[in-house]
Amino acid sequence: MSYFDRISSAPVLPEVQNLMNDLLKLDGLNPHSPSRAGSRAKEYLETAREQIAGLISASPGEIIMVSTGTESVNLGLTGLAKSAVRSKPGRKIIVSAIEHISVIKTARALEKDGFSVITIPVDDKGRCDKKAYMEALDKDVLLVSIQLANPEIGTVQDLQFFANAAHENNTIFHTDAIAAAGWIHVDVNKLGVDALSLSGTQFGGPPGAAGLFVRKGVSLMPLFYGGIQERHRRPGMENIPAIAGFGLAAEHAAKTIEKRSERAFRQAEVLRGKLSQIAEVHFTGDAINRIPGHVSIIIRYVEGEALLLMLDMKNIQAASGSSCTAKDLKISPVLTAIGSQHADAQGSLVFSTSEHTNMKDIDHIAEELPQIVARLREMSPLWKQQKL
Amino acid sequence: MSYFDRISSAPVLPEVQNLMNDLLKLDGLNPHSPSRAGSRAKEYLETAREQIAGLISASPGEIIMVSTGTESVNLGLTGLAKSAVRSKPGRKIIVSAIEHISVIKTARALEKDGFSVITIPVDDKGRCDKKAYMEALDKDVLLVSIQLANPEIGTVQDLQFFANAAHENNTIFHTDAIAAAGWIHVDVNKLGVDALSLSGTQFGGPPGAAGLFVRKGVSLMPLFYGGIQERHRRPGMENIPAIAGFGLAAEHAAKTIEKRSERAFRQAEVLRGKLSQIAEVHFTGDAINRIPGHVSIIIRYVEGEALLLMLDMKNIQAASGSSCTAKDLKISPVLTAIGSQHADAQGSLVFSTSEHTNMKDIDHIAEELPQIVARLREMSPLWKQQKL
Amino acid sequence: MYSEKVMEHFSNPQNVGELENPDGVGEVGNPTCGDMMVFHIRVNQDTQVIEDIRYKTFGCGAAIAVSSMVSEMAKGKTVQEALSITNEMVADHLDGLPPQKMHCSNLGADALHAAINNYLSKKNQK
Amino acid sequence: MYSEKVMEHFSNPQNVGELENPDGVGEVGNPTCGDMMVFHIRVNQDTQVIEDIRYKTFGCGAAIAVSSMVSEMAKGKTVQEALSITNEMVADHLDGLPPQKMHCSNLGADALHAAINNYLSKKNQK
Ligand SMILES: Cc1ncc(COP(=O)(O)O)c(C=O)c1O
Ligand SMILES: Cc1ncc(COP(=O)(O)O)c(C=O)c1O
Repeated sequence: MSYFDRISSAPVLPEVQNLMNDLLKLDGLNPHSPSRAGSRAKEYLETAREQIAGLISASPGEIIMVSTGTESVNLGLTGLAKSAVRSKPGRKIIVSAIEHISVIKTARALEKDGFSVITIPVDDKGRCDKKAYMEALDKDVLLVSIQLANPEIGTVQDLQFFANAAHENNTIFHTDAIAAAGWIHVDVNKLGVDALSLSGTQFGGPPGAAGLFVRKGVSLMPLFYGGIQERHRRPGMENIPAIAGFGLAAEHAAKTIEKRSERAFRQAEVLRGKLSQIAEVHFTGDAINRIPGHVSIIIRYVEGEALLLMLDMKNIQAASGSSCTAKDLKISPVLTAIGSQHADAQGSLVFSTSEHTNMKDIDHIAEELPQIVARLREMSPLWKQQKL
Repeated sequence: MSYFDRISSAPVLPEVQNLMNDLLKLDGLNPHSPSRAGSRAKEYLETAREQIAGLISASPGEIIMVSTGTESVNLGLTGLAKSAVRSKPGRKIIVSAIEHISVIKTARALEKDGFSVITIPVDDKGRCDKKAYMEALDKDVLLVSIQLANPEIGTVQDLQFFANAAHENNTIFHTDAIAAAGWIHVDVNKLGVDALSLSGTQFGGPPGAAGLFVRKGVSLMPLFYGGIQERHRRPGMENIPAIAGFGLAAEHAAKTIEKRSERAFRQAEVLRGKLSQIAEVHFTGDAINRIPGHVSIIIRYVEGEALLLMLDMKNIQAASGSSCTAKDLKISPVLTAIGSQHADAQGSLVFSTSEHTNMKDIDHIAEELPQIVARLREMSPLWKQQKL
Repeated sequence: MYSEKVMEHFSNPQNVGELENPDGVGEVGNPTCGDMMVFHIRVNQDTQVIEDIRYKTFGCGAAIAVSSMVSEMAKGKTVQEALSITNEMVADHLDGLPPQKMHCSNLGADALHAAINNYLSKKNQK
Repeated sequence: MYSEKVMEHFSNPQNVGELENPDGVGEVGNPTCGDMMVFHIRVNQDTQVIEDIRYKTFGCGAAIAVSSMVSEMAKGKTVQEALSITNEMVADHLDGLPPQKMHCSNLGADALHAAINNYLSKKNQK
């Protein structure tokens, strides 16, 4: 299987599998028990916190463990907004037009709670409009959430600019770094963000563990209530095996980031070169500032799901649009935001390489995809109209 | 190790470990991908849903997958209350005085959102006061949440009574069955509940997966927002290995419930007999209507954590009070609610047997605990005062 | 997510193509919605039997499988018989479709009916 | 959750007990809060050195370890020297205590001081 969908679920690293397998065998992994097993559980938890903090240059105490990227984003946005509103005037929240559905929908829910949401447009490469941002950023803006990188089109934002401006305005800044963390250097201090969402599933961690960085001193309401876990900010039994796996994957990611991203960058270059030979293929996103190993295209006159199914028959796993939204919305709002025509946006494909991708996998796509496209276009009433 | 703390984390069943280990090796387990790997993921997800529904006689479509018991309880209470208030007058919520901290704190948070919470007292055995309940249950009560069984004192409530009365009053009924499901027969139709929380960690499932039953037709607001997972009611990437493990554990629990609970019942009887030989030991909870394999005691003049540490040195793992609250509150609100004196409540111990407990483990406690108690009492200034 | 039947028709769609001078043409959907089908039929003027049927489809796996299944179901039937084919029948013949595909991609019978109606209206005009 | 030092003192607490006719008695905490300690000291009237020290403690692992550590630290010191022992010093000697235990269970120095003050006030009354 040639696996090109790390964004929706990268293979779990073998060493992470082994660690989790060992931990699932242990009894009594409750970090709040005074027993020796409890101490061990606490050690796994705190080691993971250090490893995750290490990946983004944060302190361990600034990392909150949650279950998914979506939960991290929700806790970040809702937790920060509902907390900030208690001590500051203003109820505006700024997000970009190409945020992940979890950000978009959380912002929409906050509107029902009395916040007002301003959406900053992006250009045809998916770059957030700086002028519109500066105009929107007034004293009533409590919170900004702009993603670090987009999982559908790969564009990486100039986050330092947006975060600095927010700080000069005394506004809290959250970023969804889920598609980027582990693949591009993330330093919360250099970026200047107050909160950041990341997920281990993007770099070989297991499902069931993700994280939210919240800078020391920034207050946060929880999403839900219960025991003392995560210092009341995320109550509920800790998933120690998954958290430990997340930590190990973060450590591995930090150690190998140069090598992996360089390799991924080159693989993507080669793949892009080969795909550009298919007629009427359009590359989406920013050509330069993008996630390593991320290739996103629109293939006109064919539809994405049909492409995925045919690729799957050839043992190639890719994605079309954001995997979570695929069945929700016929058209990706991200592609709409960068100005794609609706009909074209149907034919979107996203290839994201993982650490296990090799050149054979790239060749495999380069060989199969043109035939698949030809076959589907042969069937497509639009292709014929086009040729006329 | 003699393991007597299934309530805070029972050993994961070997077959569940194996299944999870296999699934962690698979790539592309995204149930929303049209690929074959995606179909397989969807199959694991839906099989688990059937298995979990099977354990509580629900339909698969009525089960929502969440990450922890705490999340299930929060989604149940907040989701039902915030949804019901949109179509019904009244803003009262009834809970019992001995609910788990996750119920108590969620109810407290709902008070900040304009709901008012009525707490029903319990008697010295932890039985909810029926008269007080019937008096409180007026037309303004939107939602009731009364637990099926208490993890600290083992008492099982007469839930049918409470649920029926709620229904006659046109009030939605949620129950926290986390300490009971898998060990006593739970049939959502016989109980007559609209929503029920359960967690696989109590019967050999892995951490990272729990469930909320919500009866078909009962509407529920989500706790957070994002993709289409769990039909929008619990968005975020599904933890397929943990969910599949939860499902398998539920199936195992359903198949073996008679045998296991009978055995646990007998073991608890024997343990109780042995512990009753220690001076000034008080058994808490209802002697008859209780969770199989659950023994809860108060040992006067000594403190619970010290007991746990000494037991741990003898390779016995037990619990004192609710594990999640242990460090939060010096005194368990449950013990306060049943009328224990504060000083006495310090010396609480909970033993809960799992499927792997055998008579040797029971003998082991019966041998070690009296010596430990003697040692700590010898050190205790209270014990001496008592003897004078 | 799809039945084996759907995957069979998707990977090996029957009767793809166009007819020269078709007796009826039907088009439903549009690319903006994600699915579009154009059906061509050739009808025996004496027997009113659909002797040949071809289509081109832009769309997801379900849309392609549905097109193929409808073409098979209609071929050899009279136009009156073919008019009684419904989208639900097509889904049944495919051993079901995922719920979210039932309404948006299951347009095959509509496209067929459009082609038949086109044929019938041309015939009436003569 | 506890350091090795804490566990050492908890599993092998030194100087547990009472003295007959102690020169000073100090009691702090109460069982309702979860921790209670009663210290007895015997003081050499000439040198003012604490020659013997005993305690009884009701409480968690930290409370027991703290009692044991304080008794070791105070033994052989003059009462004046012993008065300068603080709860923080005790925690340091135990290689630290979990944060939530710092305030509620770390009462050993207070109990020792109470015993010394009891001794001093009795002495002054003579
Ligand atoms: C009755 C009850 N409710 C809720 C919970 C919370 O579940 P979790 O620890 O999985 O978050 C527990 C945990 O022990 C419990 O016993
Ligand atoms: C940028 C971004 N944000 C948020 C999410 C949601 O994370 P999860 O799927 O872990 O809930 C994703 C998932 O792919 C993502 O790519």
